[in-house]
Amino acid sequence: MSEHVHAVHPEPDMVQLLTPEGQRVEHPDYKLDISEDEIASLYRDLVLVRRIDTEAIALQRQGELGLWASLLGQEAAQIGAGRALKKQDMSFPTYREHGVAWCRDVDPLVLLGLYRGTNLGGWDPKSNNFNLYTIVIGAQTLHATGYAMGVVRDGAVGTGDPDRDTAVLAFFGDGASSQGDVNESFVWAGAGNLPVVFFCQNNQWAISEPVERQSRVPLYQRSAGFGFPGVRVDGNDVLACLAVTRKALDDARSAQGPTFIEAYTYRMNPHTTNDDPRRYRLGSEAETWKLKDPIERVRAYLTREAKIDPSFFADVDAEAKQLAEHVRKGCRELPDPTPESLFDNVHVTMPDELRTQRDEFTDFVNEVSA
Amino acid sequence: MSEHVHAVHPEPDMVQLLTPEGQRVEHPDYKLDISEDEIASLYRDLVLVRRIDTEAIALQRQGELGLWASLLGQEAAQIGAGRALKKQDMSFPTYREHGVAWCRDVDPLVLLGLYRGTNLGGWDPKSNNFNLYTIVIGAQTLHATGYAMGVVRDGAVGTGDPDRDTAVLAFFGDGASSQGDVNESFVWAGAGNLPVVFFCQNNQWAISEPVERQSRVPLYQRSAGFGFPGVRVDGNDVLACLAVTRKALDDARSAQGPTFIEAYTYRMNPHTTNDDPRRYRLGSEAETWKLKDPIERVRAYLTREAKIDPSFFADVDAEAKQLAEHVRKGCRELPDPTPESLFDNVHVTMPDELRTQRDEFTDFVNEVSA
Amino acid sequence: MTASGMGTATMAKALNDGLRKSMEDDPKVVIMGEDVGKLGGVFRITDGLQKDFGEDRVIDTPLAESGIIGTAVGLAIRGYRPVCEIQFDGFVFPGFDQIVSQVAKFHNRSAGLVKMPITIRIPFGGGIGAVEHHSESPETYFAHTAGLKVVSCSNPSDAYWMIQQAVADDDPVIFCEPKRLYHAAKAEIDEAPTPLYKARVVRPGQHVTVVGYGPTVSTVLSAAQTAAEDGLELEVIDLRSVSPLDMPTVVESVKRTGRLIVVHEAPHSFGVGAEIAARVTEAAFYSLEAPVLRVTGYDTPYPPSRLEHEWLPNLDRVLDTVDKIMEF
Amino acid sequence: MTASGMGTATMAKALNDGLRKSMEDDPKVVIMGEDVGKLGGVFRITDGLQKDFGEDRVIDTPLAESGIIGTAVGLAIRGYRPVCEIQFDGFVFPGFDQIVSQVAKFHNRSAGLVKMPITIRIPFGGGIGAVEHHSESPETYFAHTAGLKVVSCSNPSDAYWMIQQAVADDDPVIFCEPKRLYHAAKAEIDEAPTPLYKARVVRPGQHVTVVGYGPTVSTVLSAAQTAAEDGLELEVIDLRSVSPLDMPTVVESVKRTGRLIVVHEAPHSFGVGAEIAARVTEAAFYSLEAPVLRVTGYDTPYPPSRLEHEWLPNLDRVLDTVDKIMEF
Ligand SMILES: Cc1ncc(C[n+]2csc(CCOP(=O)(O)OP(=O)(O)O)c2C)c(N)n1
Ligand SMILES: Cc1ncc(C[n+]2csc(CCOP(=O)(O)OP(=O)(O)O)c2C)c(N)n1
Ligand SMILES: [Mg+2]
Ligand SMILES: [Mg+2]
Repeated sequence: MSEHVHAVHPEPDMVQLLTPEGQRVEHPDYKLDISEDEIASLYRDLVLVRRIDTEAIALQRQGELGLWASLLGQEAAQIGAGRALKKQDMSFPTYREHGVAWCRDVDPLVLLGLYRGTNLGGWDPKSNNFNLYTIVIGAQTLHATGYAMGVVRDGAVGTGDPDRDTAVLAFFGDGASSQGDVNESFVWAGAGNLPVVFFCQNNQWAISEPVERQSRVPLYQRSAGFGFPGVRVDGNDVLACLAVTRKALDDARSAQGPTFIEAYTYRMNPHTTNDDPRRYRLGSEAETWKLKDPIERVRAYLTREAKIDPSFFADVDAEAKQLAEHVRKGCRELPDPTPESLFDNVHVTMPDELRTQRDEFTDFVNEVSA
Repeated sequence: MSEHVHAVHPEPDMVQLLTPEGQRVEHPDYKLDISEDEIASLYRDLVLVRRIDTEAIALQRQGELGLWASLLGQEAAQIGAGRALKKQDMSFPTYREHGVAWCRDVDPLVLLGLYRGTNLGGWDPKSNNFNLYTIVIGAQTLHATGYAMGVVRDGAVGTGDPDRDTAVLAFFGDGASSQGDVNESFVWAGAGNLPVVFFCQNNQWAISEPVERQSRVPLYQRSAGFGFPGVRVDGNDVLACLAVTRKALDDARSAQGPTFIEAYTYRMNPHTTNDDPRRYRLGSEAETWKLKDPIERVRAYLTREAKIDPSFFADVDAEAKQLAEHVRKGCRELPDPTPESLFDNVHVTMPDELRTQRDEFTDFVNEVSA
Repeated sequence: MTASGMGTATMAKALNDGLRKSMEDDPKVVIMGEDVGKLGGVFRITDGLQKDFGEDRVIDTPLAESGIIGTAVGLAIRGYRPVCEIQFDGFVFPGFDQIVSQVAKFHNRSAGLVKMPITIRIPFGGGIGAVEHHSESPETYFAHTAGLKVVSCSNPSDAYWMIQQAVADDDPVIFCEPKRLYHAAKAEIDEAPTPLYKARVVRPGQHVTVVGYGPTVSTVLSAAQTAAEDGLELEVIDLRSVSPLDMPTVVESVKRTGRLIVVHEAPHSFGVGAEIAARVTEAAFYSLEAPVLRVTGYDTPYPPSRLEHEWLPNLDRVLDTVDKIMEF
Repeated sequence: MTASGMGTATMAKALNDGLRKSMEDDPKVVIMGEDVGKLGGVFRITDGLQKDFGEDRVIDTPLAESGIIGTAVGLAIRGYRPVCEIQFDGFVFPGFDQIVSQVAKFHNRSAGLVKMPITIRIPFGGGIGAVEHHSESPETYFAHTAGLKVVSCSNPSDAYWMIQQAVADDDPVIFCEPKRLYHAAKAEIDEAPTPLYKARVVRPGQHVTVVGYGPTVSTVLSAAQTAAEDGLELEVIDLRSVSPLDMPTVVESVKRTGRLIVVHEAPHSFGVGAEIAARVTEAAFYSLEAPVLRVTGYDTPYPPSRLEHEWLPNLDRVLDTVDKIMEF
């Protein structure tokens, strides 16, 4: 039936370069030439971002944060994708990409304001080419696509200059794949052959809804009908995520157009610290995914295959401790916003009527506190 | 590259059962067993709806209509799809499906109110299972999908009862394929395996924008990534449109899920009577499409192959004349709405504050006219 | 065992019981939204309903608000009575087009031949220490949209009855639920409902009329208590319905007190307070001793939670405005 | 040869010239929307701009409004200054979420580190005999949204200057264009602009202040002419900016006349008139001889075109309201 595109494809293998047991395996399309030091450095990233996450959860329990969205289980997807970025590339996270922030050299403390309630993000997307966290599901995929339109207009794709050619990396989740905005971003990216890579972390759940509520076919298949390739990668395999994202970003920079990447992974923790997964999923599910832990397999590889000096792991753990201390201490010291700041930055130039509101507010506050 | 779904497919043939020259051809997947009388009856439909369209355009020129969206060139797509519907099936048109309305036994005069400005549609979608025209691009595809959810909940699919099993047919255009709503309706339909068929008339243009602005790959490929099949049909071939839509609706009724149909056709007239296509497309384009005229090929078949009695064509033309007269006369006689009716049907139960507005308005109107 | 049966309930439980009652009363009622099934919604308002009424009537939808509202329109055309849950106020906007151009207009466009008995539940308002987009007050957008009715409950008993009345209404209703009161103190459930679109005088007084709805009613009531200690009697009106507005109740009160303050969380400008001020001034021009004053959110985005209590109308701000209005 | 150069122009030509000027002045200005390229937009406002500035700066987008606004946000983050055309007022709603949750808030969320110099052009209002969704007046939704500025031009000269000022503004501006005046009579283009957010007294008078903006200004002016024949001098104010509101200009006038009427096409309730009424009553309470009255669209969906002239604020309705307000 030549004119039929069949919906039900045989489930293909995911791209995998490191097995859960820590064996390196080859993949015809994704050669990754990487040194053992580099792998060790990825291990360090994975451990440190998990530690940041652990501390943030603890801080939420202690009331220092109002909320936290844990990345537990998704470290490899985020570090693999994040480490594939070049300095000039731009990234658009959701609210969960703490690992990508780490790869962009964003101090973890910068991420805490939003969750502590001291600001609404408040960092400069340009300073580390890492956009503000976006909570409205899917909205950022259009921002990434528009940014990519700007990149093209700046002549920053396909020049062959490795420091000039620029790609954009947009993050979103399996649930987000149902939003109109996300699909519209596919329309724009496909029709415009834009230098944007869509990185979907399919962590199997959108709060309480399993991915089957969103689609009966694998998500990576979504993009073909919009005119660009889709690939599924083992989201718990940092090497595969690095290799696949690197290739997609290279394609984007060299004007080959967009790629859709589905990182197949699992949300090991509740959706956020507010959530109670016992209402909708079995603990046994997490147990089976534990066997695919993104960190264990790298550690196993480094120990067994690379025969790395055990002191390395001790050093990383020590560094993690310091980082944890930095997060704990820094969080408590985050400055509270002043009441007057309520009226700052609503506009670039404040209208008189808002200035009046602010002045009345300030008088009132002083009055009350007086 | 097993895990890649390739974006660029070789352009497949469209399903075609009647060539532009009027030759019937076979297709492995779409057998159409149809009598010559039935084909003659389709010819009649095609001629009559084209005549309705011609009259409406004339009425707009004469100022009797404020606007008209012509179906010229798309008759076969609409009649083929419309005649595939069973009485119990529901249909959701855009603003251009006058041919489908005809198949649903909707008096053409009913369609004119919206374009004359005497009402906002104002017909009962249930009386002919033909929804109100929808002008907001794509919105109706979600309505169709929700209606299909209702059909499932009513147990009206997959029972095997030919008079009970119900399908839903949603119409939209090539431009509409970019709207979030349309893609969200694909998400719902795919994830829910709903009894809805998406019939996209790709008439090559969204006002001044060629379909390439919306997608670099054929539109029928869009649905596979949402979990259901897509098929491209010769939209100027009424037999093919009938066969393909019939199969898709059968699948829907028998709980086989949704189908996406791309009817490949051409908008021969301006977008609406307000439009000036000379600004954005060459007349020669329409000339080449003229050779694929949906009516000519059927007439050629009936004359050459079916050796139908010439008097048949004369009768159809006579009927067309009568219909034209009915439209001309009926249009001028459409009742103007009364000022008081401004406040009718805003709510099922009118709030007091609106009643007050209406009463003040009525007093004022009487005052002024007094 | 429903709330009315059990005497007292929290607002969350009252809403849950009310929805259960609506589903029992009318088999065409379906609940749809994100996480409304097994989870029972992030606020547990639909807790247990999917278990008892099945997945066909309590539907976990894909993650897309336009899809939720748009498919609800189709279900309504088919003869269903959908109750859509929007997870948080800030996420109603992707569904805004379907609400204002389809839900609000369909009955009118069909010359009254199609009804849109859709209820859109929105947990709204602030004060829960949430991140951005989780504390918005979008009611004014809907109140300004012809064809929609907009109501808000301020206590468990109204929650129990109003949700049932909204679902039973053949017109589309935007049902705004003050999320920070969901799990506040239990309260008695009245034996019988008040008409849905009627305001209620919740505390009589002769000096100043103060109007609130949803989350601000409790704030206004405590202000009234404090003011009373200084011998100022505030007449507190719970609007209950934002659109239509029960002006007779408000105007009657203002004609006695001569002074009116409107309190809401939505931004000040072009808000509900403005409409009430304009109408009252027109209807009671010669009775007003002072202009209508408003205590509202400021004309800024909802602030980070550490500042929300300064931003929100609070006891001090209401009392301060009472002083102001008495100076006229 | 731009409008200011040629002395007089229609509003359509003035907007076209203004946009051309903006694109010449700033290479970061890009125009995006449906059919804005070869067609020049359905109203020809961008006529010839793609030919002269290329497809990279005048972009025919896919057919999706959320996509248009959302990609504009991304372009702004990259340092561009997008001008988005919404084809008709009724079609801004699919883009509503990106406008209120992203465009309006981004500068604030980034603590002032990112600017959103986006102009969203909306041909708005009725009176052109169009089908449904083509005659809406959505300005109030945006005026109620903190972070947005909302302006409307009523004549070619303002159109020419205001569009340039809006595009040059580093804040997002919703630019409402009274479509039925696009091709009305040519008018002189002033040599210099008025500040964008200032109202203008377009006709002095001492008896009643009448405020309009966009399409209603001309209606109000002809009412003033008629009223003058009966010896009633209306002071007519063209608001120009709906948000922020230039209250000093309005209040100063009302303090002299003691009477105010606000005229707009948007539905009556929770509209712009309500906010102006509330503010003026607060600022000029003791000067008011009568309550602020409103002449507006009714609280119904926009009607079929055969009834639009009854529905819209027209000469008779304004004069009738002038009589009413004089009776106080
Ligand atoms: C437009 C919108 N609707 C609803 C929500 C509430 N919400 C927050 S996260 C979430 C689930 C997202 O799931 P997914 O996209 O898979 O990302 P994940 O949280 O699993 O990383 C929902 C429904 C939201 N933030 N935005
Ligand atoms: C949401 C929305 N945006 C814009 C428009 C204006 N508009 C009317 S028809 C049209 C083009 C539609 O093209 P297509 O979907 O291909 O249908 P066709 O008119 O070609 O049949 C546009 C942009 C609209 N009606 N609705
Ligand atoms: Mg997920
Ligand atoms: Mg088309």
